[in-house]
Amino acid sequence: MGKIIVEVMLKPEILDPQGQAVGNALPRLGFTFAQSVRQGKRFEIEVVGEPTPAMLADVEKAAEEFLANTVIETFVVKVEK
Amino acid sequence: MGKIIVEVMLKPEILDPQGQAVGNALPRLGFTFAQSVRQGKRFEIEVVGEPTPAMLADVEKAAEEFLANTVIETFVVKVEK
Amino acid sequence: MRVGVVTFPGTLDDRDAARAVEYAGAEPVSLWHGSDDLKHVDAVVLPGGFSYGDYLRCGAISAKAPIMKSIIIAAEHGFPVLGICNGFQVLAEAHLLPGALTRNADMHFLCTDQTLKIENNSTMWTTGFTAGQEIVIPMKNAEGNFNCDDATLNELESEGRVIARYVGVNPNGSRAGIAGITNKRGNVVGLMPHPEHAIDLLTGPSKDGLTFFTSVLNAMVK
Amino acid sequence: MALDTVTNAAATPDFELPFEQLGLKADEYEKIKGILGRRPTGSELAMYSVMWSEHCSYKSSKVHLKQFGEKAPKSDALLVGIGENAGVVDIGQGYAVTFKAESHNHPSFVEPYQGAATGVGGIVRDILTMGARPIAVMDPLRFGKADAPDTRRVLPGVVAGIGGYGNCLGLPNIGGEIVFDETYAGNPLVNALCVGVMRHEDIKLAQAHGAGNLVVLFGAKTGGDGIGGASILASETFNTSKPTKRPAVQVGDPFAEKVLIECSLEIFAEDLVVGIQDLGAAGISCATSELASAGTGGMNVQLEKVPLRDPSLSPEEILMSESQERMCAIIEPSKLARFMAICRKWDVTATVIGEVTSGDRLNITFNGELIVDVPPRTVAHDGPVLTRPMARPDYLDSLKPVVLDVVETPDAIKAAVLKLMASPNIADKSWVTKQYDKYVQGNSILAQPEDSGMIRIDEQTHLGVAISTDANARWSYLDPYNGVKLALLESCRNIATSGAKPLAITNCLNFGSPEDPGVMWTFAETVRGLADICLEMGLPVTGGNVSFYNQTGKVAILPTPVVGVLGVIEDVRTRTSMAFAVPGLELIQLGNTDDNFSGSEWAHLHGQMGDRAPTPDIDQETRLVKLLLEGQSLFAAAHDISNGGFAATISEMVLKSNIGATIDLPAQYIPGGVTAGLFAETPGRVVVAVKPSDVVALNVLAEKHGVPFHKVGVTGGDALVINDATIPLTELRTAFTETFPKLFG
Ligand SMILES: Nc1ncnc2c1ncn2[C@@H]1O[C@H](COP(=O)(O)OP(=O)(O)O)[C@@H](O)[C@H]1O
Ligand SMILES: [Mg+2]
Repeated sequence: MGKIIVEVMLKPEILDPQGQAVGNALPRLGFTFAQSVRQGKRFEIEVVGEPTPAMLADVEKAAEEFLANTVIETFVVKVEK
Repeated sequence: MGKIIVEVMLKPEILDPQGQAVGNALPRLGFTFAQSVRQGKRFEIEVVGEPTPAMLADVEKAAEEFLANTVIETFVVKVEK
Repeated sequence: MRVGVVTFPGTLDDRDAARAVEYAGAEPVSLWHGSDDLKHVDAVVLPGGFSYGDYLRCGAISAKAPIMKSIIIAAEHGFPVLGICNGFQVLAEAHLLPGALTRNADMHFLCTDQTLKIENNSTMWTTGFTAGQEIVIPMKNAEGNFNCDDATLNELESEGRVIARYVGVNPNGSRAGIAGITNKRGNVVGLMPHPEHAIDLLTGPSKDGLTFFTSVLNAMVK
Repeated sequence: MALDTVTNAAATPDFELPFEQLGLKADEYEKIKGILGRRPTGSELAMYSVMWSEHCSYKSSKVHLKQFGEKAPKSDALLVGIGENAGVVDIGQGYAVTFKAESHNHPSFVEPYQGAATGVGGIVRDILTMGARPIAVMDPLRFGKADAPDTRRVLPGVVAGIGGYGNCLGLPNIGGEIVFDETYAGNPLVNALCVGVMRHEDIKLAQAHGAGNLVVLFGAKTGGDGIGGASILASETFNTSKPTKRPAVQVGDPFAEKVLIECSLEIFAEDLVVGIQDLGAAGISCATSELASAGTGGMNVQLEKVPLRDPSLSPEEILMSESQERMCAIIEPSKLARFMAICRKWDVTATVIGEVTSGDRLNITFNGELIVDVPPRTVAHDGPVLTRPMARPDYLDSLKPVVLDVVETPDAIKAAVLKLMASPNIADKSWVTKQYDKYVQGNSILAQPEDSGMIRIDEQTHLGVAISTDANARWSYLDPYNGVKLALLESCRNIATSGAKPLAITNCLNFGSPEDPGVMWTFAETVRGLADICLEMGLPVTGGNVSFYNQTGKVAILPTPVVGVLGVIEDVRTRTSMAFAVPGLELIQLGNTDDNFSGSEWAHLHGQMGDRAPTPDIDQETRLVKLLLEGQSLFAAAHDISNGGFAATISEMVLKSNIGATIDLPAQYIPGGVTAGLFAETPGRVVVAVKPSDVVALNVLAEKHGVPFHKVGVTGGDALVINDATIPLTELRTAFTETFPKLFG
């Protein structure tokens, strides 16, 4: 069983209401470390056997077309070791 | 500016309707690589200067108490290089 | 008797909950999330809505509000608390109730007239019902899918703490069709559907919801 | 970074600004120079270009829309008319109601969820700005063919966006429309209507009065949203540091808007504002210039004080930014402290960015340097007015009459009704409407799928309002002048069928390119028709919206004038639903059927358009409305006949009631026979259910009002029986309900 990770974040210029709300709440809870918070999605995809380059290309395609909304989001595909 | 990442995923024993929906959609779109998909959250936290151990401890605490709901979720804190 | 209705930023059904409290014959008292003052009310309703926009997790940010600190303490001493929809989510996030409310199985927001079976009529909020009674009240949420681990589920079932279950098709994938639960003591109740929207036939599908509010009144005078 | 200041502009008269990229014509640029007596600065050009755009200046439609003023009927109901953010009408008991529709068509095609969501956000702020609490929304929608792949992308996103934003604001969605037609492929129509209520004395206006009063910006921080044009400026003027990437689409923050609503209402309740304006299209440019030009004096603004989400924004971009969830208020200095306290309570960022002056200029500085010095009126109101060429389109000369097989045998009737009820335009819309909260606020008396949405205004007196939105684009295509009249008449009928009295209207006119003479002619005819019928019926037009350029290449959408009618009902407890509760009721059709199938759903299902829209019979429709209101106490149920004809209406009634009916349509008495009796969409008809003991009374009333009265059947059983065709409710329900889930999951 291999694992492929797809991380999806809003583009930096796009408003991130969720991240903002979290960022505003942290100080109220006494946490002062954050300058700013952005919230995104993380997909853990279990695949059969070791991820092949072909498979990764496929995942890239799926991320591009489906997992991320590239009008407002960017994504990275990683193999989890 | 340093960056700390908090990854939050549902515990394996907790049903993940979002991940499931994605997992079911992929084959319909012609993507056959996925055995199973889990969907979680990814927080990008910008901090001033290099993350210190004290700061990381603080982030751990914030994740434990707030960013994750440990009744159903697990989390990892990472420093982004 | 005075029943507090809490308003968090983004709360929507607070005025509706206050209306239901009035219909039931009690005095609604509006409580503000940012204050820890319970204004000497005899019970509290956490109404529905999208507090903090449902951001992070439904109810997660509100669960940390100053008013919740007072409610948690009071609840541990048997003070009656009803969490409706987002209010239920807040109670779960505040760990006054077990489990969590997650995304509906079909991913969609669902607004519908829902049939429920009342399974526990011994809580402070359900004494007015007969055990096994079926009621119809509105349900409207995107994250009403009750979720918990097996141990919690067994505990809830064995202790009869499931107060209401969905009848017919499971509308959102909730474990064991759970629509509402209570704490061990029966003073804290969380319910996904909206009783405050079923208090007259002009604006709701039934009057069944009113009984939750009259129940707590009777529980108090006793 | 070097600023293009006023001094600098005066010193460099020959510097050419990229006005074409900002959508300005050469003569418009010259006009600006004329107004200023010099070339504009980059910031001034930014303001003029957005404010003089089609969207903000109505440059193509102005010459036609003025008919709404010229032909305006006398009405004491109208408290605030066209021109303000939304019109306001008096509904009695000291209550004022405001309602308006907006389009967010193109953004919803680019990014369906966010486009539709921010569309709702925008119209809700318009209503809030009038001083009203928003109490309900509606969403008339148009999409390409239901089974087209792109419709599968657009529709679910749009619906989720409308629900996601509206539900989060706590606004019940009480109605709308969903229509599919291939001309909307690539041009979906996402119109959103919002209605709000206030007391007369609480009406607010967008005016900056009183020298020394403060200009306060409150709500979300300003980001680089919706400023494609200005970015060009920022990079092409003296601005050396190239701006960072600008968002392709805007993301709405419904939570921020919900908090803004509650915060504003608390501010209004304490009467803390002199004037207020929401920030929508053209953002700060629009708010400041409109507030100033509607006021008595001028205005100074210190632009660097605007709180930014993206610090890299240039002044031009700050002026043009369309970031959502922002408002601009004019406040007396003595009331600032209290204003700020309320904003703090709600965690709303509020900043004083300027003050009202005794002068007559709008002066904007950036870090002390003067970058804008204009007469505000010239920006807000003196935009170009075009008289575009118009020509009756040729297609009108090549229309073909509808030719259809007769539907008469039981088998044919059953098959036809099932086919109609399963067709996307008629099929059950609850896959959509289940995603909308219709209960929140606890005052929803009627909501989809009823003929109109109805909201209780006062819990003690039971006063309420009803709203219906309608458009029949195919009739507007066949005959734009009469098409829009028919839409208005249907909307009024919907209102009266529910038991309310039509009071005022709004509109959202969706058309193709105004540069196409055919489209322009159709638009002109539509406005003429709407203005005429409003005068004839004595209904004031409270406002509206025009959306042009809805077309792909040469193909324009069907002309789609959406009309929204607001009605008043003295006691909501007397409202009439489309569902009947018991068997044994008499079913009566009020109004006659004729044999014109043009523009009907039945013809559409057979790939035909037809050749002539029905002729609106305003007199008969008016009498029908009177009858419906006077006979209200007799009706156990009532449902308007429109899309899909009698067959659709009776099917919707029996399914909602879960009680069958036995219908007898005597072919010989109906022009066009049973086929027309079932499927023709002859206007001016309503089906009502009454107790047998009330039939005579209704008949008498119908004669009094001169409205045709036809017994068509009785309620009861578990099937819809039409002549000798038996359609079990279960079968009918399956056909009706399975279409949307099959199409959209
Ligand atoms: N997009 C929508 N949002 C909310 N309600 C809708 C929508 N589309 C249709 N409806 C509701 O479904 C019902 C039937 O729609 P429609 O056939 O357009 O009604 P009518 O023919 O009376 O205009 C109406 O109550 C309408 O308000
Ligand atoms: Mg209708």
